[in-house]
Amino acid sequence: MTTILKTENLTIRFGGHIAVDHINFEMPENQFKSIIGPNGAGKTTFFNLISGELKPTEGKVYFKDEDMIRFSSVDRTRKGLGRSFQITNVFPNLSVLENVRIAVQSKEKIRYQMIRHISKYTSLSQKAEELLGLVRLYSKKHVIASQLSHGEKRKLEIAMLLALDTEVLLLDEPTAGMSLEEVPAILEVIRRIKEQGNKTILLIEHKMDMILDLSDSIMVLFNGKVLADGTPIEIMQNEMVQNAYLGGLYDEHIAKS
Amino acid sequence: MTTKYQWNNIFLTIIVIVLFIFPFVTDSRTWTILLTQIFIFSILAMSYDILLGYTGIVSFGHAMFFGIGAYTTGVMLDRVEPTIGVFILSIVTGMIIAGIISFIVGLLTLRLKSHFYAMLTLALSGLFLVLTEKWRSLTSGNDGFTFRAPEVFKDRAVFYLVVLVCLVVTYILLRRFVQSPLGHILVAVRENEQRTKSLGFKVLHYKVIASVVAGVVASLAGALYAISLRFVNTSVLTMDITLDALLMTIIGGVGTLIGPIIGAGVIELSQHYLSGLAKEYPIFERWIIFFGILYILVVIFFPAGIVGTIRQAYYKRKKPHVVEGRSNSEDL
Amino acid sequence: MELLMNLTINGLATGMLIFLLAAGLTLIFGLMDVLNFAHGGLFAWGAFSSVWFYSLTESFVLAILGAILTGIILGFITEKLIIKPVYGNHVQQILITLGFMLVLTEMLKVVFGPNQIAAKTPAYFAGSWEIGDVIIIKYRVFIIVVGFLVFGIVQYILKKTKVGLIVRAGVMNKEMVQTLGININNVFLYVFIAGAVLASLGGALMAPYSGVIYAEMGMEFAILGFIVVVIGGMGSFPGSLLAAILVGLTGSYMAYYVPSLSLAVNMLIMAIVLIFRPQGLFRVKG
Amino acid sequence: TNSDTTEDTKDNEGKVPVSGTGEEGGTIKIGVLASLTGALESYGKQTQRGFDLGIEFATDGTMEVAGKKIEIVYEDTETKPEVAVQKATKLLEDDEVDFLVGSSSSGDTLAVLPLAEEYETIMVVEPAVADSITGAEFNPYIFRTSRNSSQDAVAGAAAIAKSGVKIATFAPDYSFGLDGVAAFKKAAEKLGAEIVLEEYADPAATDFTSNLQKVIQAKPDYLFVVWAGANSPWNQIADLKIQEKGIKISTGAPDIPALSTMEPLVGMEGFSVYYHTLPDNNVNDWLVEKHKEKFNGEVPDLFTPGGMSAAISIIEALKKSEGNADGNELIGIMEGMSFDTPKGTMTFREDDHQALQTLYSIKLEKQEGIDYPVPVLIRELSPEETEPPIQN
Amino acid sequence: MSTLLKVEDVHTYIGQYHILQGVNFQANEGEVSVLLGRNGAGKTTTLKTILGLTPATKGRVAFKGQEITKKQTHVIANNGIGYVPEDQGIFATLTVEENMKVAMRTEDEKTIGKQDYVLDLFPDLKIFWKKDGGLLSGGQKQMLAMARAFVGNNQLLLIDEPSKGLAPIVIEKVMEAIIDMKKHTTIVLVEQNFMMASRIGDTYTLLDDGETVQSGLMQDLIQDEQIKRKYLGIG
Ligand SMILES: Nc1ncnc2c1ncn2[C@@H]1O[C@H](COP(=O)(O)OP(=O)(O)OP(=O)(O)O)[C@@H](O)[C@H]1O
Ligand SMILES: Nc1ncnc2c1ncn2[C@@H]1O[C@H](COP(=O)(O)OP(=O)(O)OP(=O)(O)O)[C@@H](O)[C@H]1O
Ligand SMILES: [Mg+2]
Ligand SMILES: [Mg+2]
Repeated sequence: MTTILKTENLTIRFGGHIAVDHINFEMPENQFKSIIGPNGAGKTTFFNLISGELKPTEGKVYFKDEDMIRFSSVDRTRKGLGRSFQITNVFPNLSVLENVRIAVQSKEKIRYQMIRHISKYTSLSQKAEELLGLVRLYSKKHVIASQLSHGEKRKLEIAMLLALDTEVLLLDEPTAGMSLEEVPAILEVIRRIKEQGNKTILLIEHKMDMILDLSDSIMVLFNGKVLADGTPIEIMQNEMVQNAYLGGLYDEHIAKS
Repeated sequence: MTTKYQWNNIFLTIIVIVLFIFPFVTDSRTWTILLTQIFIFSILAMSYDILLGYTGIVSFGHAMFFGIGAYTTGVMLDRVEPTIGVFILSIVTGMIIAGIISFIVGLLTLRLKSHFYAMLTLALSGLFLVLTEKWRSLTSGNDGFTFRAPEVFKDRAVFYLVVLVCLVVTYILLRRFVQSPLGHILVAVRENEQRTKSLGFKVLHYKVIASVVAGVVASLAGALYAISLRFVNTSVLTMDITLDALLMTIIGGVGTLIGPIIGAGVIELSQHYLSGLAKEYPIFERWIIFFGILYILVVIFFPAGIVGTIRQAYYKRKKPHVVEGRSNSEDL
Repeated sequence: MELLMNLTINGLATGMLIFLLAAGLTLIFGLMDVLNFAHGGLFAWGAFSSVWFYSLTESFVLAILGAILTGIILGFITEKLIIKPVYGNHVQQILITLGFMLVLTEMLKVVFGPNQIAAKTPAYFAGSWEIGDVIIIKYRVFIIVVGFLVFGIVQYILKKTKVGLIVRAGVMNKEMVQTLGININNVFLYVFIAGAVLASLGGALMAPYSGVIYAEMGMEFAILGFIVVVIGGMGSFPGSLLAAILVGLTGSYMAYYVPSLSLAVNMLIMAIVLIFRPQGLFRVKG
Repeated sequence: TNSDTTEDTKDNEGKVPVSGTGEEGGTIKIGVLASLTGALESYGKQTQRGFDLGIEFATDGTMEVAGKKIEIVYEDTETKPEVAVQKATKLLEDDEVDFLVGSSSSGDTLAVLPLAEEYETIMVVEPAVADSITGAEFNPYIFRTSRNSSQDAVAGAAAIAKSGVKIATFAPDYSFGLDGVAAFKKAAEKLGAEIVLEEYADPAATDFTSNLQKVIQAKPDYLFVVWAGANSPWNQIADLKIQEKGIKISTGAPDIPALSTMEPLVGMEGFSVYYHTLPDNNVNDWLVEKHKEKFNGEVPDLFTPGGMSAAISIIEALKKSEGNADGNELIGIMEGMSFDTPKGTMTFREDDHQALQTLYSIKLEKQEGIDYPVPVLIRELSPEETEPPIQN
Repeated sequence: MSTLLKVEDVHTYIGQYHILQGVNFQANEGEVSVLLGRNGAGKTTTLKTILGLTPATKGRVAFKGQEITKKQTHVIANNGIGYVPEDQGIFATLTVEENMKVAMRTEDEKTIGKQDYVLDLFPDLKIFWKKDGGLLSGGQKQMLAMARAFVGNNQLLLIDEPSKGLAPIVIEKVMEAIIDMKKHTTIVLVEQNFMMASRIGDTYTLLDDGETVQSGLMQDLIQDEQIKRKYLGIG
């Protein structure tokens, strides 16, 4: 299996605080990996370093063996590193459909065309509508994004990421605030993408059920360092992980199974 | 959707036709000149709308590009010869210079955030004004100079028609521009710059493109303005011009393209009528007070600008819980 | 040496005066993020009302108090009628405050007539001291003192009370602040009035400095104020003070050593500062 | 005539023929452009009052000349060139005026000049001062009753310059100041004076002390100040004790509101374009008296006599042409024409149509019961003495 | 047990949209009342309506027996209601300390005591005391939002999805804290995490399409598989 994403000694310091601390990490192609860890462990920051939102103080990021450090976040997205955001981050005054369409535009490389009317690009809207169907937001396609409820915004966020159709998907708590009823639907979407087998997925989540269900492997971050990395079972049984992160949840999990 | 789109187009076409016939059925030069003036400022305000309404950039230095157009045309007609050829050449030259300068200015300033950007554009255009003032051999400084317009423009009606054609063409091109895929990305930049970046768009490129387009169009407006006066001085570079463009855009409705045209009409006409009233009724001697109150009333009754607010009302009535009338709408 | 002293003292005094002009804007524009183009109008009203009170009472103190009163009244009216409906919306702010600026300026002409008016310096501040070749203009010393005083008082209030925090929080998220039990509308009103008072105080102190006031003076000085607030780093009082002194001193030295650039000096400073420090000199911090 | 006149006639077919020729109409219309709002409002209003009085005076109150009624239309240029052109066109086209008069700002005036030529209509420029109006931008339909910058400069020089005198100048850094100083320098040097320093400042600056420092260091005998606009350096000149250092200040006396800011300069010698007590002639007596009567006791100010002179020049020209208002006809009549104004006799110089006129060498004095320094006559500077160079 | 908050047939419009169309529920003193419902059901809007942020056009909200329906938000809040919004509402350029300071009505001993209590609960906040709120991690922001509501000395807390974004171990702590706080504070909770809701909730109210469809004791709901499946998609 080839490694698609790799970090070497990846480190970032904010003042005295080391948020990500010499992380060496390898991601095999078309795998599904989850990242867990306590709040403030550095998960989101780790994503920010991979996607280029932040520049590391030290260390390297490789995507398909290419050094990514000199590339901006824009270039990295274009090369195939797509991400969703932990805080909902959409275009508030555009309709749901337009939000997704912008993302499709990027995927289709329709970036600088300034003569033809956008409605002539019918495939854009079609693709966007398809994706909205996938995340169960089709009925709201003409609603202004700022009027969506919190959970609906999360779905929109996912649709936008899927629209980019990048090889690597970085998902930062995609289901936070999503209703119990909806979570399975989104899981289904993620599962289907996984099953297509041509996407590498990195997922940050705190919902253990979901992680155990989907992940090929799990990495645990703690204070910016890798505390453990392994299969779901290994991780669940790791005592350090239990103490630092899971707490009573582990007992519950045992009880359930 | 389509039918409404068509209705709008038919409506606009009728208005344009009426405006084209206008000089043939009336001989009021006042009206010809006033309308010409409105058309010219409409072009300027539309160019400003590309910045403010579509890309979300408040610039306090837009007069710079207007001035570049005005001076290029003025100087060339004065120094070379007042012919149509030179006139066209001067417009093109002005646009190229404005394009280059707006490109450089854009690169220099557009990395800055909101207020800081706005003030930096103010600074640069201020410096440009000083430069113009000091380059007296070319510009005659603050006094300015008069020049001859091409012979055909002596007939104001001909010039009126030329400006109207420019307005219509600019409007069509700019509408195309904002409704293109690129136009939609500009709106995305306005709405959420950081998110646009993470979708793989180079935000600075788009801002610079918007700034160049706006600069080039503003220079066209400046060139026409200079011809309409056959005179140019440093007033074309002052903050007042930028503020006029800003006000017209806001009054009409930002991000509507047609709004700035309405805004230009409202400002010029109300100015015309109010100052006219001043001669007849003593209470209107301080007509500027009423003019100021007009702005205040527009904000209260048309919070999204005239066109913007009407559009919102239209959407509310027609399609509840659907996209509210707003900027990049495909409907006009 | 004397020359340098002269240039420095005068530059410093001018800087302080500019700081006094900008102080109100630092609150209204820097802290509350309101693009108030009518600020110059408040400033001009301060100047005119102080001159009017002075001609009436012959007392400089009463003139200043009169200007402050004008600032309170105008600040109240402006916030309630003009600013309140447009918080958070820059586009509407620009339009409505520009409209109000026209009204304020024209009303000045209605009330005080269209002509420029001479502003007198009170006898005890008139004239200057000469120490060797160093000329110290008395009124400028007074301005420097008042400048530091105003800086100290405002800085004390912002540091020692939560007002500054509440305003910044309110600008970010008005609803959230309300749910914390704070009447943010009143806080904004009071801060705006404070800004208006500082504006009219600035106007009142400006009048004897230049010796002449006129209705159109507002816009000119408001732009200078905006420059200072922005290059100081929005909303930072120390930043505004520093920026104002920078503008004052540079203006003074440039006018002497590079006079051909003096037309451009303010814009030049702003361009240089912003190109090299895109956030202004100071970033607002706790 | 050129093609566009034919064009005009065609446009007006079916209507009353262009009254520009003035043959059929029983009225003569005069359009006056002035800044009636904005920063130059007080200048505009002075012109307006003066012009009204001037017509009244010149027609002996009949408001008629050569059997034709005089009608005046005022338009506000708002000190914006484009509005000036708009209004001028309205006057020429819709009101079909026979004369244009104006305007308060040089910019507005320059923008309107080509229209006068296009419509072959006489334009009497008042009170704009830019040299280029009767210089580089001159056209034959332009006549100017106001003095130009050069005349000011010559008068200024005449008041103080003589051989061996060292002069420093101080002026705002834009056309008005630069032209003013250039003209002054020429005139002063001709009189044998030496210009030791030329200082220019940002007219909107808050602080002028740096510039004034330089003046102090140059140790001139005189500091000649060319200034316009509300923001003024007088206070700071006094604060720096320039006069106490033996440097005499000289400048043009402004209008009364601005004079009130010149208290610190009492004792200064300079020149004046007009102050109501300076000229000694019947026309001025009439003006002062009428003005007081009409405007509850106010006296005419700096540009009031200018407005009046413009009016008189038009009526005089019409009298000579027997009511013919045709522009081309009038050029010949007005060139070299002399007429009596509140400032004495003026003459339109044939070469550039600039009215040669009297200016006044004055001294500022404090006078009982007047709350501003009063310009007191030292001597009249005759039209010949203040004659500016021909620049067109 | 006395009723602290009562919401009766509340209707709310946002713009021209009729969002709440008859919400009924009550919160008893010393209890945790949970609002449940799918995305877009109107849970958040209900909390906002109680606070007067989106005022009710019809119906009645009473707090401590007093009608507060038409009162201004800050007045309602000062009656003793605290709020943890779903988007956390952190003041991004204010430090953690300043965020807390803005929330404190008084800086007396009692409040300081409360502050110490929450800082013990969320030690992260202590570590990043001088850091800008906007730079915190998602979970840390959630902690700060809750801490802010706690120090306000409120009788009633409206908490919108507190478990969102928190690590399991922290969720446990929050649950403990909420149970602990029940002694002196009444809580209205919006929660999607049914495990949490069912553990700490005393009563529940189920919203759908802006309407109350069911309410009762939490125990009963845990048993009622049909309802759970129909409205919550679990069971
Ligand atoms: N730009 C920044 N400046 C300073 N500190 C930062 C910045 N971004 C993150 N941090 C700090 O780095 C640490 C890691 O943050 P990060 O957002 O990566 O956590 P996380 O693992 O995603 O947590 P959560 O699960 O709560 O989202 C936190 O303590 C946070 O306060
Ligand atoms: N500003 C608004 N304008 C128009 N509609 C809105 C607005 N805010 C919310 N809505 C709509 O009101 C409905 C209820 O929203 P609310 O936020 O109360 O849902 P919720 O139950 O909290 O959902 P979630 O669990 O996703 O947070 C949603 O359908 C939403 O689209
Ligand atoms: Mg995170
Ligand atoms: Mg919600």
